[in-house]
Amino acid sequence: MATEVDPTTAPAEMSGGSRPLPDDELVRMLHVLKLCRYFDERMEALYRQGRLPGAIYSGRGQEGTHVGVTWALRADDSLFPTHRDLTAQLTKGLDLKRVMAQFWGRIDGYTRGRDGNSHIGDWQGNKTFTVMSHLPIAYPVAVGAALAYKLKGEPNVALAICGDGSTSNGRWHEAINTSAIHRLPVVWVVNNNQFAYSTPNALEFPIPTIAERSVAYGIPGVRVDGGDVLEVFEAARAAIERARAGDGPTLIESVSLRWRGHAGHDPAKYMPDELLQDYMANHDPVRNLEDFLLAEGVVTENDVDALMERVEAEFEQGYEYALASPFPEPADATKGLWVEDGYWTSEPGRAGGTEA
Amino acid sequence: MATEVDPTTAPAEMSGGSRPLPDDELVRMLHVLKLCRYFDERMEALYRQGRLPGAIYSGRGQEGTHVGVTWALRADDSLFPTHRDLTAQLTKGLDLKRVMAQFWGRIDGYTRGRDGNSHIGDWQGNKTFTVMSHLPIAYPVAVGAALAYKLKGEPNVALAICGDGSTSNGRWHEAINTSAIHRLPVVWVVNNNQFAYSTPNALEFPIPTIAERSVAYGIPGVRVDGGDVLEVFEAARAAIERARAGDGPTLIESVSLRWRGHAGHDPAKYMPDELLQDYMANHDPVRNLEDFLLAEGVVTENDVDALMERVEAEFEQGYEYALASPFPEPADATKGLWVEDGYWTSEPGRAGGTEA
Amino acid sequence: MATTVKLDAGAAGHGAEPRGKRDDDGQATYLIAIAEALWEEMERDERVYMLGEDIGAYGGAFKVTEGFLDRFGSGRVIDTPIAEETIVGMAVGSAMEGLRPVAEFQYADFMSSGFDSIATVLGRYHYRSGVPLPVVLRGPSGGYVRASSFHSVNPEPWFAYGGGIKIVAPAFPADAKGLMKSAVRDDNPVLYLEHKWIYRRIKETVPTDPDFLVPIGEAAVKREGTDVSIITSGALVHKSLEAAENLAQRGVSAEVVDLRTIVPIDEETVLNSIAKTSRALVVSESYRFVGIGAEVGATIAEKAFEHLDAPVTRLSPPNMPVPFSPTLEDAFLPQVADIERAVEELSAW
Amino acid sequence: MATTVKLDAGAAGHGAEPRGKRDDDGQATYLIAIAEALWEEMERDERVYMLGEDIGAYGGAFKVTEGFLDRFGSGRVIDTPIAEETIVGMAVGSAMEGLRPVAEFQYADFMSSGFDSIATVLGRYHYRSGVPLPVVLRGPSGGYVRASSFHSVNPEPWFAYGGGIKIVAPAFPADAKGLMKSAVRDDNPVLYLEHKWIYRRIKETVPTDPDFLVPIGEAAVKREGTDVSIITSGALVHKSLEAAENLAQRGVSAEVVDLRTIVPIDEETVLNSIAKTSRALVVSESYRFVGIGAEVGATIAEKAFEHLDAPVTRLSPPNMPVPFSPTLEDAFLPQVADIERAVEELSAW
Ligand SMILES: Cc1ncc(C[n+]2csc(CCOP(=O)(O)OP(=O)(O)O)c2C)c(N)n1
Ligand SMILES: Cc1ncc(C[n+]2csc(CCOP(=O)(O)OP(=O)(O)O)c2C)c(N)n1
Ligand SMILES: [Mg+2]
Ligand SMILES: [Mg+2]
Repeated sequence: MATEVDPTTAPAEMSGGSRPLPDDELVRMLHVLKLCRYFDERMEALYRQGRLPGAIYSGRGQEGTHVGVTWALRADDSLFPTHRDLTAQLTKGLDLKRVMAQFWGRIDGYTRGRDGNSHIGDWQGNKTFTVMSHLPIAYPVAVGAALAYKLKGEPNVALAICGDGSTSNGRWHEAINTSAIHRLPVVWVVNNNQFAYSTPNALEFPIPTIAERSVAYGIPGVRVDGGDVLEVFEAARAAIERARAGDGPTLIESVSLRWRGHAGHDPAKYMPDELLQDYMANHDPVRNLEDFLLAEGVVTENDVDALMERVEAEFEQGYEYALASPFPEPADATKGLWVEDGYWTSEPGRAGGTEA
Repeated sequence: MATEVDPTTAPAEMSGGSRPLPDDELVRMLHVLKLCRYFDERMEALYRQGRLPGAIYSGRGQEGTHVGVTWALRADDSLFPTHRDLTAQLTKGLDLKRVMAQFWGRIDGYTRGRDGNSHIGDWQGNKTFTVMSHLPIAYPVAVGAALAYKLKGEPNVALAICGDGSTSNGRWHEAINTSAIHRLPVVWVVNNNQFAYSTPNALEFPIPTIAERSVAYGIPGVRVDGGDVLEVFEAARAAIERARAGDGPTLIESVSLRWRGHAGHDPAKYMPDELLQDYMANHDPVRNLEDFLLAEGVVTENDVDALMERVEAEFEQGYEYALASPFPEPADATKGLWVEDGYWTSEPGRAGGTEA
Repeated sequence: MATTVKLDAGAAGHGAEPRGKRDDDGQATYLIAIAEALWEEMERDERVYMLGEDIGAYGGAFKVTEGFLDRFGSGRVIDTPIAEETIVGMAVGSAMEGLRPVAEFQYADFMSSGFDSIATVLGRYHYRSGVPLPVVLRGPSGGYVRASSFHSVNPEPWFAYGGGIKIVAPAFPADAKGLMKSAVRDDNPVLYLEHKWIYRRIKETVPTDPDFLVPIGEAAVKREGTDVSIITSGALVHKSLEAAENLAQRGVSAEVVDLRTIVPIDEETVLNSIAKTSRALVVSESYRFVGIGAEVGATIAEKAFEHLDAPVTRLSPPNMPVPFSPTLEDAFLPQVADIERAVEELSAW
Repeated sequence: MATTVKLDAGAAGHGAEPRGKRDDDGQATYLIAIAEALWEEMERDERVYMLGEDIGAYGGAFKVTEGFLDRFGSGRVIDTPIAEETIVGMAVGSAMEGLRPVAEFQYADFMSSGFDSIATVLGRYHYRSGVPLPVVLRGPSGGYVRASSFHSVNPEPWFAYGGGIKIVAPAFPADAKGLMKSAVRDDNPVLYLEHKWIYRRIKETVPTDPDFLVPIGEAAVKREGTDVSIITSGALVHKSLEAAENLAQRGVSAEVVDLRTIVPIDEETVLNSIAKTSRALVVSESYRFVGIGAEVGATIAEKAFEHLDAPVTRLSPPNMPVPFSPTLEDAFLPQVADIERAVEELSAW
C-alpha cells in the first residue's frame, strides 16, 4: 500500500490557494479557531492569577490539527481525544459554557464535577469520548467503536488523536495493528507537537516521521502541516471517506509545535526559543486562515473584528455561567458508579452552592 | 536505514553450499539439532502416555531458528526466550538432565520445582532468562540487559525471541522502539511459525512479513528460512556483530512452521495438511543440515548413527536423573520470595521423596 | 467480517449446540453450563458478541466457545490478536456503540496484560461520564491443576480495588449458568471468573429456562450448620463442603456460604450466618495479603463484632507465586484437611 | 549515552545539589529529603542510576530529580519514552546485569500502565529463579490536591497482592530519606510511594549522615495514646495527628501508628498498640474494598481478638474513582473531622 508522506513543514500556503469548503463554512471555521485561541489565552491568564482551579493543557499553536481533523467528521462519527485536544471537542460541538463549568468543578460541567479541565467528553450528545489521562488509552477504545460500525453496518467513522510521545506506547501499536487487520473505519491522528512534556521527538522514536510508520500496518500514512488547517482538513476528509468506504484506517501525522508548557505550571525552559519563534511566526493556524480569508476576500477586517467581539462575549458568558453553576452536592460523591442507581439518568442535586 | 527483506521461504539450499563454521562446530550443531528433535518427540510420547505432568510446547520444525540464532551468541551474551524456545536454551548450554528434572517438578530442575516445562532459565550459569508466560514480556527486559551492557561498556549482546503472534502485543513495539532510540546492543528475533495457537498470521498482522516492520524503527530487518539453520546463523551472527559494534538492534524474522499443536493437548485440526506436509518435507532444519553435512562429506552415515545413539543415551540419562531427583520439600513452598531468607543461596532440602 | 479468515470448523462432534453436550441424564458440567448461557444469550440478543484469542475455529483454549463460530459467524465470534489491552478497548468502544461484548481471556492470568484498560477505562468510565458499559470479561482462573504461577491466578483483588466492575465467581453449574446470563444482561462491566478446576469436574442438573437468572450480588448458603461459618467461593466451596461433611462425622457442624459474587459482596447473607454460628472462617483462594479473605474478614470484624466468640480466621495461600511441583502446590493452596483443622480450632475456642 | 539529546539544564538556581535546597535553618521538605537520599545513593554507588519520563533536563514532573542530569550525566539519568511496561522491563533487565535502577513514574497512577511488568515480572521473578532484582519504582501518589481520579491513586493493593515487592509510603521527611536509602540498598524490588500532598507541605530536620537508614518493615508510633490506636500511613498520618491533638483537648487519648512500610507490615508494632488501647481505627487512603485498611483490619481482628473492646473500624474512601470537585473530593477522602468522629465513637464503645 502506498505511503504518502509529505515531508514539508514549511509555512502554510493554505492548500495552494484553493478553497475546499464553502465560504460560510470557512468563516465558521475561523470563528472556532479564534474562539479556541482566545479561550486558551484567557484560561491561562486566569490560571496564572490563581482564579482557575486544577490544571490546564494549552493547545495553542495546534488548533489547525484539532479543527482540521474534526471539521471533516459528521455528527454521528466519534472522536477519541486526549488532554491536549479540547479544541477538537469544541469543534465537534461541545458547549463552551458547560466546558467552563467543568473547569471550575461545577455540576453543569460534562462530568458533573467528577473530573476537571480537558478530561471531558460528551458521548451522548456530540460523540466525544470522556478523556482519560493514561496515554494513549482511547486508541484501543476507538478500535471498538469502529468495530461496532462495521458489525452493525453503520456508515460511521471513529477518529482518535494522540500526541507524538504517545506513539511510543504499546497501546498505540496494538490499536493500529488490530484496526488494520480488520480494515476498520477509523482514522488515527497523531498531533506531533514535537514534545512529550519536556521530551523531544528524538527520544520518542528513532525515525524522521511518524507517518512512515504506516508501512508497518499496510495503511496509508500522511504528514501534514498543522499550521495549515485546510491542508489538515483535506487529509482528514480523504482518510475519513476512505474509512467510510470500507477501505480501512489511515495514519495522519499533523506537525505543529506546542507553544506553551506541557501544563499551566510548566515554563517550558527546555523549548528552543528559535523553534518557538519560527512556529509562532510561520505556522500559526489561526492567523494563517485569517490572512487567507482576508486575501481571498471571504472576510473583511471588520468581519474579523466582529468575530472577535463575538468570541469575547461568548467567553464572558461561559465564565459567568460557570461561576454561577453550583458545585455538586457532597452526598453525590458516591453515586453513579453503577448504572442502576439512576444518578446519571436523573437530574443531579443543585444545592452544592458556588463557594467551595 | 536499509531494510534487507529476503522474501524467499523456498526449501533451504543451505547457505548456498558454503560452510560458515568449522567442521567440528557443524557436527556439534547437528548433535544439538538431533538431541532437541529427539527430546521433543520423546517428551510428547511420554506426555501422551500420561507419564509427563504439566504441559509441553513442541518446538519441532523450528529448531533451525532456535539453534541458528543461539549459536551466534557468546557465553556472556544473554538470551530471552519464550515457552516455545527450549531448544534455544539447550543450545545456550542448559543441562538436559536438569531440564528434565524441571519437567517432572523436581528439586534439581532450574526453578527447583517452582515452575514446570519450558518455563525455565539459567541466568547465573548460561545467561538465559527464566521464561514467563505473558507474551512477549521478556522483550522489555532484554532492553534493560542491553542498556546495562551499554552503560557499563561491556561488549555483550542481548537476544530475545518471540513468536509471530506476540508481535501484535504492545510490549513488542515498546521494546523495539526504545532499543532503537538508544541504539542498544540487542537482537530481536521473531520465530514466525505461522500460527499463534490456532490463529494464523493473517489475523495477527496486516502485512506480508514481520521483517518489514523494521522500517518503523529505522533498523535493519531480515527474513530468513528457519529450515536452513546456517542461513539463520549467518543472519544472527551479522546482527549480533552489528549490535556489539554499537550499531544498534536488528529485527530477524525466521520463518518455519509449528509441526505440532500449540501444546501437548492440541491436535491442531486447524492446521492445513498441505502446508504441514510441505514444511515437513522441505523445511526440516534437522534433516537439511544432516543432508548437507553428508553431501559435504563432513559426516558419514556411521557418524550420524553414532550421534543418534549418543542422543538416545543422553535422553535416558536425563530421564533417570529426573525421576531420581526428589520433589521439593513442602515447607520450602514459602521460601525464596525475598533475597534475605537465603533460600536461593543455600542448598535446598532433599527430603521431598520421589513420589508425589 | 469480510477480512476474518474462516478456518476449518474442527473435528466431528464439535460444533454442536452446548445443550446437546449434556450427559444422557441431562446433567451439565460447569463448562457446558457456561457455554449454554453464552449460546442462549447470543440467540436471544443479537447485540451480544464474543471476542478473544482462539475462540473461533479452535473454540477457545478450554473449548467453552466450541461450535459458536459455526452458529453465529465470524462477525459475532471474533478471533483477536494477542493484545489484551486492545481486546478490552474493543469491548469498551463497541459497548459505547450499543453492543454487548463478551471478551474471553485465555487464562485469567492474562488479565494482567490488559490491566490498564480494565482498571482504568472499564472501571472508571461510567462514574465520570454516565455512559453504561455492558461488557463481560471472562476467563479461567484458579489453581489445583499443577499449572504453576502463570496459569493459576485469582485476579479478583486487582479489579475489585477501585470499583466499577462487578465480579462473579460461581462454583456450581447452575449458578454458573444463571450468573452468566445475568452478567450478559447487566448494564455494568462484569468480570466473570470460571474456575478451571471445576470446569469438567462438577456437574449437576441445570435449568433449561432461557430466562433462568441467578442475581449478581447474592451469596448462597450451600450447607447449613451451627458451629462455624465457612465463607468461601470457587473451588474452595467444594473443598469446604467436603471438609464440612468430614467434620459432621466428628460432630462439628459447619455452615458453608458460597459468596458467588465477589463485587458487590452480599454482606447480609454473610452476617446472618455469623449471627447464627458466632465463628467465622474465611477460606479464599486469593492470596492472603489484601485478598478477598482480607476484605471479608475485615467486614465481619467490623460489622459482626458483638456476635463473634472467636477471632475471624483467614485461610488463604501465602502471598507469593503459585508453585508447580505437586508437593509445593499442595502445601501452598488450602486443602480439605486445612479447612477441617481450622474449623476445629475455631469451634474449640 | 551517545544518542541522548542533551537539552538546556533549566533555570538558574536549578541544578544545585538537593541538600543546598534546604531551608536556612537546615530543615528539609519531604521532597528535598527524597532528592537528597537519591543524590547521596548515586554518589555512593555508581551502579545506581535513574530512568523515567522527563527526569533529565526537566528534573521530573515534581522536580525531585532536578539537577541530577548535570551532576550524573545522561547515562545515569535517562529520559524514557512514554512506555511504562518497558521502563519496568529496562529496570529489571539492567538489575539482572548488576545495576541498581531507580525508575520514576510521573504519577503513581501510571503504574497501572506498567502493571504486567511490575506484578508479573518484578514480583514473581526471584521466587522462581533466585535472581535478585534490586529495583526501586517510585512515584507521587495520593489525593487531597484536587487532581481527580487519574492523578490521585494509591496503588498499593495492586502490587501488594501477589507478593515479591516491598512497599514503603513514608509520611515525614526524615523517614522519607532513610527509607529511600534503604530501598536503594535493598536487594529486593521496592515500590516507593511519595505522597504528593506532603511533598512541599511538611518539613523537619533531616539527618545528614550519608548512612542514615530507616529500616524497611518497621512502623513507628508517632504519638502515644491510651484510648484508641489509629493505624495509618501517608498523608493521613498528618491528618490523624491533627485529629489526635484535637481529641486530646476533649480528653480522648489517641495513639497514632505510622505504618511507614506497607509490605511487609510491621504486625508487632501494630499489635502492641492494640494490646495497649484495645481499640483500633484503621485509617487508610486506599479505597475501602481490599484496600490496605482491609488487610490491617483483618490482621488485627485475627491476631488481637482477645484484646479488642470494640470492633476494628475502617475509615477509607469509598471504592470508586476520586472525584475532582472540591465538594466531592472533601466528602470522598477521609478528613480530620471524620477521624475525630470515628475515634470518639470507638472510645465510647
Ligand atoms: C501512560 C502515561 N504515562 C505518563 C503520562 C503522563 N503524561 C501526561 S502528558 C505526557 C506527555 C504526552 O506527550 P504527547 O503524547 O506528545 O502529547 P502532548 O501532551 O504533547 O499533546 C505525559 C508523559 C500519561 N498521561 N500516561
Ligand atoms: C499476554 C498473553 N496472552 C495470551 C497468552 C496465551 N498464549 C500462550 S501461547 C499463545 C500463542 C503464542 O503465539 P506466538 O507468539 O506466535 O508463539 P508460538 O506459541 O507460536 O511460538 C497464547 C495466545 C499469553 N501467553 N500471553
Ligand atoms: Mg507532544
Ligand atoms: Mg507462532
